[in-house]
Amino acid sequence: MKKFIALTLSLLLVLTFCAGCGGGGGSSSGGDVIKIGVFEPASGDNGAGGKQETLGIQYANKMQPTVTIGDKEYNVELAIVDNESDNSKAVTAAQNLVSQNVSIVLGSYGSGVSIAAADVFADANVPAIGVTCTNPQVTADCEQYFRICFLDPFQGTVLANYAYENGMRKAYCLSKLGDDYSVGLVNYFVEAFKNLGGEVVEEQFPDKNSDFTSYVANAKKAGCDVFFSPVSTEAAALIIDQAEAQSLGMPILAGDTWDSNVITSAAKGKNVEIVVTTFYQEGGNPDFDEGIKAWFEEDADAMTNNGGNTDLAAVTAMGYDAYFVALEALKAAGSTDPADVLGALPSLEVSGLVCGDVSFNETGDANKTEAFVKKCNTETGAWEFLKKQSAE
Amino acid sequence: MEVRLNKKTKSVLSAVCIALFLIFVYFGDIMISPGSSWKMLITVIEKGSIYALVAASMNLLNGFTGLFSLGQAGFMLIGAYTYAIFTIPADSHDKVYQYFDGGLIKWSIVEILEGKMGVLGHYLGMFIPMIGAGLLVAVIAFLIGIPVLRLKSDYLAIATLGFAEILRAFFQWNTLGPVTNGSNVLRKYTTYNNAVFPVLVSGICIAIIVLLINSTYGRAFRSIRDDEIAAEAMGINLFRHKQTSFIISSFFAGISGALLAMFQTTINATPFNTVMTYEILLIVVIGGIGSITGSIIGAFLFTAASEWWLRGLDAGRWLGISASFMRPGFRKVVFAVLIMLIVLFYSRGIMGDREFSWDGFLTWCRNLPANIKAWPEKHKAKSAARKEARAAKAAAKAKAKQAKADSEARKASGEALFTPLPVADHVVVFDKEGK
Amino acid sequence: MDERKTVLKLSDITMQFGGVVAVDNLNLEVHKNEIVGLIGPNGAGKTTAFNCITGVYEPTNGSIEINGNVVIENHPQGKMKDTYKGRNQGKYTNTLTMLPDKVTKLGVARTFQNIRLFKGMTVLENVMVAMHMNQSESVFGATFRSRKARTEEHSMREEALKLLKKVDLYENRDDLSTSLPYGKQRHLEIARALATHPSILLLDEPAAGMNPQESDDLMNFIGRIRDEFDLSILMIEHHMQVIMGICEHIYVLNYGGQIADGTPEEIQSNPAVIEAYLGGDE
Amino acid sequence: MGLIQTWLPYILAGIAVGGQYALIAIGYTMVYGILRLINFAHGDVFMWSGLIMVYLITVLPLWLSIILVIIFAVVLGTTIEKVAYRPLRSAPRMSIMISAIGVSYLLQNFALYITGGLTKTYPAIGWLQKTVRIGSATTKMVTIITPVLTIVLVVLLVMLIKHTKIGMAMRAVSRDFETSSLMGIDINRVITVTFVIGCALAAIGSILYFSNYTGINPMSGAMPGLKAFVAAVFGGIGSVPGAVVGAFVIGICENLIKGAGWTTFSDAFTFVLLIVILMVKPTGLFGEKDIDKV
Repeated sequence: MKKFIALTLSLLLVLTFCAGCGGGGGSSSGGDVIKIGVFEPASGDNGAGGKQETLGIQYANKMQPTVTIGDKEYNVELAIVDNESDNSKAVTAAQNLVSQNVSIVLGSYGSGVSIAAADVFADANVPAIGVTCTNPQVTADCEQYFRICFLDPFQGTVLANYAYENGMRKAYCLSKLGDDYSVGLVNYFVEAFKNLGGEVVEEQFPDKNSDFTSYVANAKKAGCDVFFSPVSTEAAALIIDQAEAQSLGMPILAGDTWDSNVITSAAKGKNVEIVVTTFYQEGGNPDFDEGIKAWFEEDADAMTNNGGNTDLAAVTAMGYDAYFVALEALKAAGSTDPADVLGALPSLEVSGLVCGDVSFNETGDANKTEAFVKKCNTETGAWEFLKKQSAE
Repeated sequence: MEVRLNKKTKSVLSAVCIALFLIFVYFGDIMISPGSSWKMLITVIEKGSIYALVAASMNLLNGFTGLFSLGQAGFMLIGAYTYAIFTIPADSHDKVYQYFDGGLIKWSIVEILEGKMGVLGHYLGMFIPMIGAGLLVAVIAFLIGIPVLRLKSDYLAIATLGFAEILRAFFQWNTLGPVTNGSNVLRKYTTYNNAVFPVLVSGICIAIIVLLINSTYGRAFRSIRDDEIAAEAMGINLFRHKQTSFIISSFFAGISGALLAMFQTTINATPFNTVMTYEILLIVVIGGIGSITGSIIGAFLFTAASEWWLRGLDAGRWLGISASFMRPGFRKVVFAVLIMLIVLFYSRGIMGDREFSWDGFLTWCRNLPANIKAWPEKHKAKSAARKEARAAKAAAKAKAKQAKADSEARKASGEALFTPLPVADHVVVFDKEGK
Repeated sequence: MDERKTVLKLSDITMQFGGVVAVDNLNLEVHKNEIVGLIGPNGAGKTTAFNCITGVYEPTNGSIEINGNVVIENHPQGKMKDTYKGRNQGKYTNTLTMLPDKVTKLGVARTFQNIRLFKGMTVLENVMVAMHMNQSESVFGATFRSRKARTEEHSMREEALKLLKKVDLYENRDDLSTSLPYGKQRHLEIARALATHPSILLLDEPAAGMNPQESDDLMNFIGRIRDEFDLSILMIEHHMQVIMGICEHIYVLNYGGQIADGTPEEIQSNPAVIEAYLGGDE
Repeated sequence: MGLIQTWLPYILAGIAVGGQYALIAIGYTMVYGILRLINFAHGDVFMWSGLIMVYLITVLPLWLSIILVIIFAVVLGTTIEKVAYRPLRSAPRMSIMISAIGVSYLLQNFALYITGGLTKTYPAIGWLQKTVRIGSATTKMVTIITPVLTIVLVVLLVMLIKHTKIGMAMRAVSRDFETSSLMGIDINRVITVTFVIGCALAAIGSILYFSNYTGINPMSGAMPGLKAFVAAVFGGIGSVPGAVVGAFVIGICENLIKGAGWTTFSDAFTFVLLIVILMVKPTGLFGEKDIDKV
């Protein structure tokens, strides 16, 4: 009897879902609504960063909820899926977006999931704009993938240059096993740093590791001048903590992921020196800064997703920009059809963004020549702008 | 009322159903536009069929041989990598192995055979590394099995889990980078171009598993599951049979790994962790331990629910209900609660240890209206029985309380505390293993 | 004494768990076509002796011969050397062990004290499992239903059905083994053991839980299968009526040690046995 | 001398993390000893204790938070036992293990929902996180406190098991579940007490562990949990001192391996150790041999 109830129930469930999904998808694609897919992690290793990036997109959507394509005004609806920072979930998540008939996709934070999803977008011929995925492989073989940020070879070189110029000669490089972002960036850094004449020690830590004592000790033992670890913010907080506990005694250098309030709050009041390269410098666009902070203040969910305070992360600003790039692309295409949007992207030039103008080269990457170098002020727990650094 | 069809009718029915399904998947994949939400159905069928295969292979071990092994994700990992490594086209090597100078293996089986035999070579080039993946996994399972299969149930579980973790670290090891690409994703390898491919391959593999289970070896496996000691006393070599089951199960796990690699189009070792094994195990449990039909149903339900139907729970709008507590992560909570409910209240899963049969299905269908009609009566009877049981329990409780109060009172009044234990002339000692 | 061939011989079998001697220097012989009883109070070590014979336990000391060949032999080793409490230490020097499935292949089949049928399988399947070891097809052949696999499967089924007819279980062939009434489960266990083509059958309390009528039937049944299958039988039993009724020779154990052996008449009048069962006067 | 100086930081880290594993491992070993169940959810109880601390400390004083965290862990652990394990007591071994995996899945996903997948920073507990110098190494105060506290707690626990009535009951139940129930021991009470002790120690372990490694996310319990279980197997499951020794061995070895540059395999090593011990001495260092009844 029990079994019978269970079976009927599940049958009912199946039917409702099928009907619900089928009907729902069909109706919302018509009318005056246009869908922009947001392909970001809300959980997993990159959950924190993904959420901050999504916040930027949501804020932009709040500021500019409509777009005029041709002569018609459309309401922009965000279709957000969680790719769980997991390559195997990324494919179905991306498929889910595509099946919701989105015109363009934004994301993802973390390069691995973007690479994994690239084929889905390519198959469906839906354009995607990478916001902060810096691995060159994202756009390299995928005509549908564009991006508005700089690339790892560039960032790695910038970081190496910065380190070398500041008299650091031996670098300890720590990446995470199985994480293509950190492994890739370390690779480019090592290449550039060695070319400059530096020396490196490379190590990797396994998934779910939270004990960084030995890595910090290894760096000290090797007598390095700089601790380079462009890993996820989860690990970053733990590394900072151990660096303080063991008096690391050398600056920690990292890439764009570390430009986050997770780092500043972890470093606040600690005796550590942290330098990062990033896309955006707070204060570069005061209107945007104030606006989004005000939004954080009034929207409790947004505040929580930002990590509980109003400090602004570069990825949020990038998310904001990405949304406007998408709108411009839609306008240029004059249609909501993904294929038309894709056609309009390569020649697109967008100015007036908070992180600088965007135009794409032949692989679909943004033409960026400079990165911002920031240092964490451990007394105030805020980022301080150091300089703009180029790859040359 | 029971329905009994003759063998021929059943075969025809099955063949027609299978053919219809394959045709539906084939044309579905071609004709449904990517923007339609029905496309998701095809995706679910693809992924579901791959998970069905790995769940069936796990069921062969856990449900039919009684070996609680948690190494499935590790075996899939090897399968996925083996397939991917040998099918990356030659001119993509530099891009894929960008940090390892184009890698060690600079050719692709698919390309070589395609050059020689055309389209046939293309598919042959896909099948050979896929079977190779299965065989390699089988060899590794053979080696792992030598020490591990001598362990008892939960030690076996934790040891296989451990091996899967070791394998993962091994595949990400930078020194092996020229082959495995270290921590970086493998991509650009040859994949199938229609969803019917994984469905067909999984279907054939599952059919083989079913044939095995119904053979004399399958009977031997089940006897080991039911009672190891009795099976041994019947002349069944425990270790050899466990090993056989372990190797065959791993072979199919390897094949499903290769299929998963094709489905995902990129492969990285990180997701092949314990969580993945647990998910496969939960599929087996939902479907019913000891039922291949159940594993298949479980795989499709699990994939559909987690990747499609419940997604709305994360987005804040689901079945027309919207609420602020439906934020990212809620889907997984609901899902986990559902699974716990199944584990606790329907511990036999959807199918228990029964398999699908046309007779059973048609009988069930025919009796359905009658059962539905009889349901209120039955329900009433059941709830009455439950009420009675509850009342009896309450009465017993009250009685016990009274007895306790009495004894307290007697104790207080200084009566002797000694009450002789009832003398049992036959003490039944249960088996600790719970066999 | 008995001129018939010895099919099973236990010499000085001692089984010690930690400091407890469960079986102490057991010497026992079973001749061809003989029915031998092994009796003794609870905890006397009878089932342990069975487990030593069938290879479930490795005896601490002593040797076991099946059909004239020594197949199991052991002597105290390692830590046991110093803690060994039994006799005849040093008499045996070899170490021969055998797994239960090998013992069964040599023609020694057994039943269990607490019935151990394969719960998830039908009556017929239970019997067919026991024939698995005699089939020769590989796992591939069996899976893909080679001609050999099909003929073997067919003959296995035929033989199993024939066997079930002989033990009156033919009607129940498609029932789940655990759904059978208790007495029939005992019969099925014996049928399953017979399916391995044994020459020696070890029965562990076959009449446990049976009423006098049922045990009478069982007695006849055991006698019948002995003749029909040309068996030698060693049985543990508490029902004196059964033991005295069919056994030709009886061994009595108490606290692991062997206190008497002989014909039923001898045993019935043996004072040591009476004392063991009824307790002596202090 | 130079050698010790180089390796001191690793050994210190190893001892600290070993002590923390030990506190978790006791829960595993005791539950396994009695129920023959790998309580997969134990690592998640540990993670949840950490998480609750993060939330409690924002509103309550430190001492009260610590007490409440321990109470919370105990309540959570015993509830899991009551809801997910007790109804399945007579079910096959595999079902109850699957139930444990299911609970673990639920706890992790619930934590994911509550935290939104973000790593929470563990509150600084005053002097526990103070930096101290030992010889050539600098480390946190908690590194030194952990082994001392662990040893004290374990000694207390062993005394409890050896000398009290409930301890005697626990030993009896772990030796023979059914017989002791026939002897009139209230099995359910013994099991509850076991879970209470195990979870309380896990909660204390979580305070020490997360003071040292200050980030908590839903998966934080998984790895320490598995390692603690391996430690319990290593020491001989069912044996409390064995689990403690095993935990220290694993903690120290793990850090030495990282120090030697084999960082890729620091986790894999734990499992290699597990498999080696199961091959060579399946009962672990201090375990007793189990004899099958036929």
